[in-house]
Amino acid sequence: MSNVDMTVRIGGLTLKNPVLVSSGTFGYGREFADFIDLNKLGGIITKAITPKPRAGNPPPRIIETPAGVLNAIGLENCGLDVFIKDKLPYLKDLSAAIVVNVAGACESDYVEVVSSLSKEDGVDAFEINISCPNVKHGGIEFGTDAGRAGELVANLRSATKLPLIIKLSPNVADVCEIAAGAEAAGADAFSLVNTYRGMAIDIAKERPVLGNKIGGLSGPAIKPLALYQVWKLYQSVKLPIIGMGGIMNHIDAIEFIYAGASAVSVGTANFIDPSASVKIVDGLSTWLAEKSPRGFEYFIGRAHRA
Amino acid sequence: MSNVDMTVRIGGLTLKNPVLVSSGTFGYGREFADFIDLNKLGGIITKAITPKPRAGNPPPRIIETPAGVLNAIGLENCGLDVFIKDKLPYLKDLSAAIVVNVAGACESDYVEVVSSLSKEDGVDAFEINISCPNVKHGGIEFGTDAGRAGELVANLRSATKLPLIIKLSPNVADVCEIAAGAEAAGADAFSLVNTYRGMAIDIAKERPVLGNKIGGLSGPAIKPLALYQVWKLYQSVKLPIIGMGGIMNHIDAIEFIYAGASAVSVGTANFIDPSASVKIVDGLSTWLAEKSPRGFEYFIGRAHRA
Amino acid sequence: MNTKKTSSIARVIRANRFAKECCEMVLECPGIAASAKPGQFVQMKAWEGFQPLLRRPISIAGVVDRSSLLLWIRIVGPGSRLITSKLPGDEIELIGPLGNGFEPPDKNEKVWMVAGTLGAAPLRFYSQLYGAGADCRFFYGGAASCDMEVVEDAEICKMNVCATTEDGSAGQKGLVTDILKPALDESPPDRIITCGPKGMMKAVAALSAAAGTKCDVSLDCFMACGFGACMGCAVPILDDGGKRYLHACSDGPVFDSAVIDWEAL
Amino acid sequence: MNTKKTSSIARVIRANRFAKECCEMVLECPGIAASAKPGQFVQMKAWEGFQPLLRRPISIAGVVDRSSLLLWIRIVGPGSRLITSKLPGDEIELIGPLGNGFEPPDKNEKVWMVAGTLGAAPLRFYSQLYGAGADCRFFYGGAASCDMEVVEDAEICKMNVCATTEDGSAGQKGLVTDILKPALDESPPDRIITCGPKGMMKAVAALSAAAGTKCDVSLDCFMACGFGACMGCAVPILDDGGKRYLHACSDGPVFDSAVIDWEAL
Ligand SMILES: Cc1cc2nc3c(=O)[nH]c(=O)nc-3n(C[C@H](O)[C@H](O)[C@H](O)COP(=O)(O)OP(=O)(O)OC[C@H]3O[C@@H](n4cnc5c(N)ncnc54)[C@H](O)[C@@H]3O)c2cc1C
Ligand SMILES: Cc1cc2nc3c(=O)[nH]c(=O)nc-3n(C[C@H](O)[C@H](O)[C@H](O)COP(=O)(O)OP(=O)(O)OC[C@H]3O[C@@H](n4cnc5c(N)ncnc54)[C@H](O)[C@@H]3O)c2cc1C
Ligand SMILES: Cc1cc2nc3c(=O)[nH]c(=O)nc-3n(C[C@H](O)[C@H](O)[C@H](O)COP(=O)(O)O)c2cc1C
Ligand SMILES: Cc1cc2nc3c(=O)[nH]c(=O)nc-3n(C[C@H](O)[C@H](O)[C@H](O)COP(=O)(O)O)c2cc1C
Ligand code: FES
Ligand code: FES
Repeated sequence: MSNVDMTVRIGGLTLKNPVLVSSGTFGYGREFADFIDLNKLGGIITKAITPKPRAGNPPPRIIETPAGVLNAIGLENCGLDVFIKDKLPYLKDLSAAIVVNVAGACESDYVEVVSSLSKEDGVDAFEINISCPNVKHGGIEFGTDAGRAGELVANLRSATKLPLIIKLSPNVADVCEIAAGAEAAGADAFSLVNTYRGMAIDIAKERPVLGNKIGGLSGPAIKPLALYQVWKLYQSVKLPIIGMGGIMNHIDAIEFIYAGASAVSVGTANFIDPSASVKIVDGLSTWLAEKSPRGFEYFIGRAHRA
Repeated sequence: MSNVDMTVRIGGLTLKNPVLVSSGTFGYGREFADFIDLNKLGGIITKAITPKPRAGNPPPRIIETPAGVLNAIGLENCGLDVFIKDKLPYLKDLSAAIVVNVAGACESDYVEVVSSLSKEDGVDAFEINISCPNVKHGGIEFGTDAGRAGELVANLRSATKLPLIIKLSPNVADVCEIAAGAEAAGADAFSLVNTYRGMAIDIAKERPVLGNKIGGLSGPAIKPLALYQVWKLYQSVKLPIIGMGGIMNHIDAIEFIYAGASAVSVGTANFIDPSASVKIVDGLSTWLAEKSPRGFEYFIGRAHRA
Repeated sequence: MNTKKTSSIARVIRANRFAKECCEMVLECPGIAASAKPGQFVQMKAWEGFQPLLRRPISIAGVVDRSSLLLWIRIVGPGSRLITSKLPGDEIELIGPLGNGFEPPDKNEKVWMVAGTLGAAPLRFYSQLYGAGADCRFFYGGAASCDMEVVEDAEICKMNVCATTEDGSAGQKGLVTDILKPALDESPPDRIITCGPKGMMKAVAALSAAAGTKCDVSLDCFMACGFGACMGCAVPILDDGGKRYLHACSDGPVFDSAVIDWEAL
Repeated sequence: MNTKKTSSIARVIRANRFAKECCEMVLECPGIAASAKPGQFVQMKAWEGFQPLLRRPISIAGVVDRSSLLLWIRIVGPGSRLITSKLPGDEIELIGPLGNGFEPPDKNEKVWMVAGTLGAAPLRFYSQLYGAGADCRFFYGGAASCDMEVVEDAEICKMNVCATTEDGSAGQKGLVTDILKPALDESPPDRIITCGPKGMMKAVAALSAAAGTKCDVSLDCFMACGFGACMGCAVPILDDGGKRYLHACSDGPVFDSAVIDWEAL
């Protein structure tokens, strides 16, 4: 691996390289410590944290589809207190940026998590999940309404000085509208995409396969769709974008960067190869070394110039 | 193949079996005549017809993605006059229902095609394409605005007595809103999904792969998403639904029927196996024979009852 | 889970078909072989690309020559077909050892085993590692005589085997619980460990509960990551305080059958 | 296109590696073999499932024993790898014959051929079917000496072959157009038929146009259906009336080079 500078700034957040791992696909980080050196990552985005622990949805929660994974975890998480007590101490000692994904059923849930964690050492930024398709009140009502998204962001803005990354839902007619609301209200960056709503039916049982009936699709199947969303958002906002959706290798990551992402996040790929994220860091680093003397920034949104 | 009754009514349209072939994936029908007996199909949906011939988008127009196909044909078609003169005479002699897919840049385009073809022999229904993602004015502005969709349908309603099947775009926050507008305005049925907006980037050329930059995703990759759209629409409208999106075999077709489709349409699968549609007819027929004495109707939307 | 999990490339040493659509594989993988415990599993990938997308979990059925893993795999779909199509010399990607595994027997603890077809795999490993002998009863249920090759395995043969087949083509005709019940009625052991189809394990758990015998089950449920990162493999737990789930890959796959909410599973 | 297209299952008779990463295959397929014309192609699928999703177009390089197809396939990605991994006795799904094919030579028409590596395939078939002999000039461009196996083919050897390689490791060093140009300057034929990389064909078309020689090119472009149903394989055509496209699979793959809008291709 070559020693190029891949530092990138996402709002107020500085990443030593543009590769993060996606919320819900990387547990609380430590689960991957046996497999990879977590300090090689640009950042770790935690599983969604809610004020209280959540049990999540009934099984089955996850199934395979052609080149995709359909999940309906239902925001199962340990809750704010356990996160602070048991998970954060470990994460805080890592050199990877720690981004806490925040979800809630109502505005005060988000505010509670964000303000509590802003007082803790070790959190570098928040990813505000207004796009979970798998729970009734998982924030997606904020993610599909520009006005409510703006209000939520404004409230969170006054609750923290840390960077607010707004995670957008692709399950909308126009992601840019929602983004505009959030941008005006003081967001620092966007991440997208969250999963696409989907389902599967068990024809023997004559019912949906997932316990929750409906789930969210991720993985290579959605890569063309996710890339388009990043491309489109890049044309409409000034804020930096963290791109994700089906990134399996560094070539996919470069596609997202060319589409307009300042950083990428690796999700489903972590299940298939626990070291996928680190391989992508290495792949990008080699790629960038070959492109020298051009620096990383040069390539962000490059495909728009063609 | 067993001899079960698979007749199904879609609005005023009677199909001898619930299997159609999707617009844009089956040319003008005749292209498949060497491979299959077209009379075995429930219906044939033609390539989109516009008043004037359209050249379509610059190449490349079609690429593969994981378990999917990304296309940006750009509504290339022979235009109304050539269709009437060269294509319809052949189609008219088939026993499969002939559904003409209609597209346009403005309302009058749609009205022109629908009223002209209503005077011709051989057209059994129209599929109104308000969901083409691949041309600037391909009707998607109607497909993403409930008011405009309603107006368009009302106008077409007065232009024809033939069944109007409204083809919905999945590139919206809520397909049901658009459908409600069309239902109120006199639509007879819905078909969905059209393709999902997506793209791919050629990292060597540093530009989008498709000549049109953006395309629409079809194939197995989108099946979970399409199934969800049909499921959701079934809960909100009374009109019959033609389900499509990634149907490759009769099992997939049954999933759509359980989700709420009264008929299914086979698209991308035609490219991979020109006899896919007929195999699905046979597969459904065998399946239904095994379910006897229950008739086909019993299974439509079955998974909602679980 | 105290053993370090590793990601390895294992070389196929042996791959033989047995029973009906089953394959016995021996994979050279010293790291995992050295630390694996009975009941633990590996996540396998033996293909390029996305078809299928996820790795496949397979129980460790034993360790061969201290450095290799023995696996028993039934071909049920694309993943198991691709894995079992590998030939000696080919390589397979593995992560493991994963999961908690079965508790070793306490001194003098009397442990019985109940297996449904390839559910015998982790129990075989238990016998191999902890030296179950002729005083250990091994109840086995298969569908037909072709499933009997499992109980011809040398490690399993050492135990006191009672077998049934559903069609009666070998062993006693019926379900494994048909022979387990009278045995339990007569003199229950300290613990039962079981692995097999869900319905079977549920029935075994009920019989054990009725007999007052502790019963540990090894659950098979769909997994994405295999090591606690995705929360995909939820196992519903009986809890007064409402719904609660554990995770098959990290809290299990072995659970005390008494904590499982079998109705919701 | 007047030949009926069929969907067939072809049995592999032979599959031999040659040149660099190329495979010569003979597939038993009497229906297509009986009606195929040089320049026509088949759409092939030699895998289950969706990886890759679409069939792959391959030119017919000849007919063997009247009932089999000869194909020359370069391994460039997953589709060609899976097709060429088939062994004698295996089956491959085919549809064909597809496309228009090259016009047969008129009586006394002097036709030259210009090929880039496996672009030689349809030209070989042309020679086989229409009996091009030593008076037919065959210009060939390869990258390196390993590409020379193509011109060792018995059918191609019958012609008057001039070969180049880019690295000069065999034949003359340079591009095929370097030898075509002086030959055209000396005495142009009635027609050139060519198949190879786009850049090469574009250059050949330009040289032919300059020499006033008709030039038919066989275009390689990405295809979905292969028989005119998807409009995916658009070929931009020079037309005063604005943009216009033909379709490589049904109007082509053979086109008069003069009608093609090479800049937009
Ligand atoms: C802890 C554990 C240990 C296992 N040990 C063994 C073993 O020793 N021998 C053996 O033959 N099988 C074992 N299995 C089951 C094995 O994982 C599945 O049979 C295999 O994954 C099926 O994959 P497939 O692609 O061949 O079939 P598919 O067509 O994908 O599936 C066939 C069936 O297997 C189920 N399945 C598919 N993928 C998974 C998955 N990732 N996790 C769980 N179930 C899945 C499906 O729900 C379906 O019912 C074990 C499963 C678990 C969870
Ligand atoms: C009419 C025609 C005749 C051909 N004849 C031959 C032949 O005789 N021998 C031979 O080796 N090759 C031939 N090709 C090219 C061959 O189709 C591609 O090399 C093959 O499809 C690549 O598939 P892949 O999965 O191996 O590689 P991929 O990884 O899919 O692609 C590698 C390259 O091939 C191109 N390609 C992929 N799929 C297609 C497709 N469906 N159509 C066209 N290009 C594609 C891609 O754009 C890419 O540049 C022909 C193509 C056409 C259109
Ligand atoms: C099992 C699973 C759980 C997820 N949980 C969350 C979550 O808690 N919060 C969130 O914002 N996104 C969650 N996601 C979405 C991912 O973070 C990511 O946006 C999505 O999977 C697309 O990326 P991918 O295709 O690389 O996986 C989850 C995805 C998966 C597959
Ligand atoms: C190459 C191609 C061309 C298409 N052209 C049209 C069209 O002209 N009109 C239309 O309504 N839909 C068109 N579609 C969309 C299909 O009719 C169908 O809605 C979509 O492909 C999803 O189904 P599938 O996944 O089975 O292909 C086209 C799709 C493809 C792949
Ligand atoms: S499979 Fe991912 S948590 Fe168990
Ligand atoms: S490949 Fe479909 S029209 Fe040519």
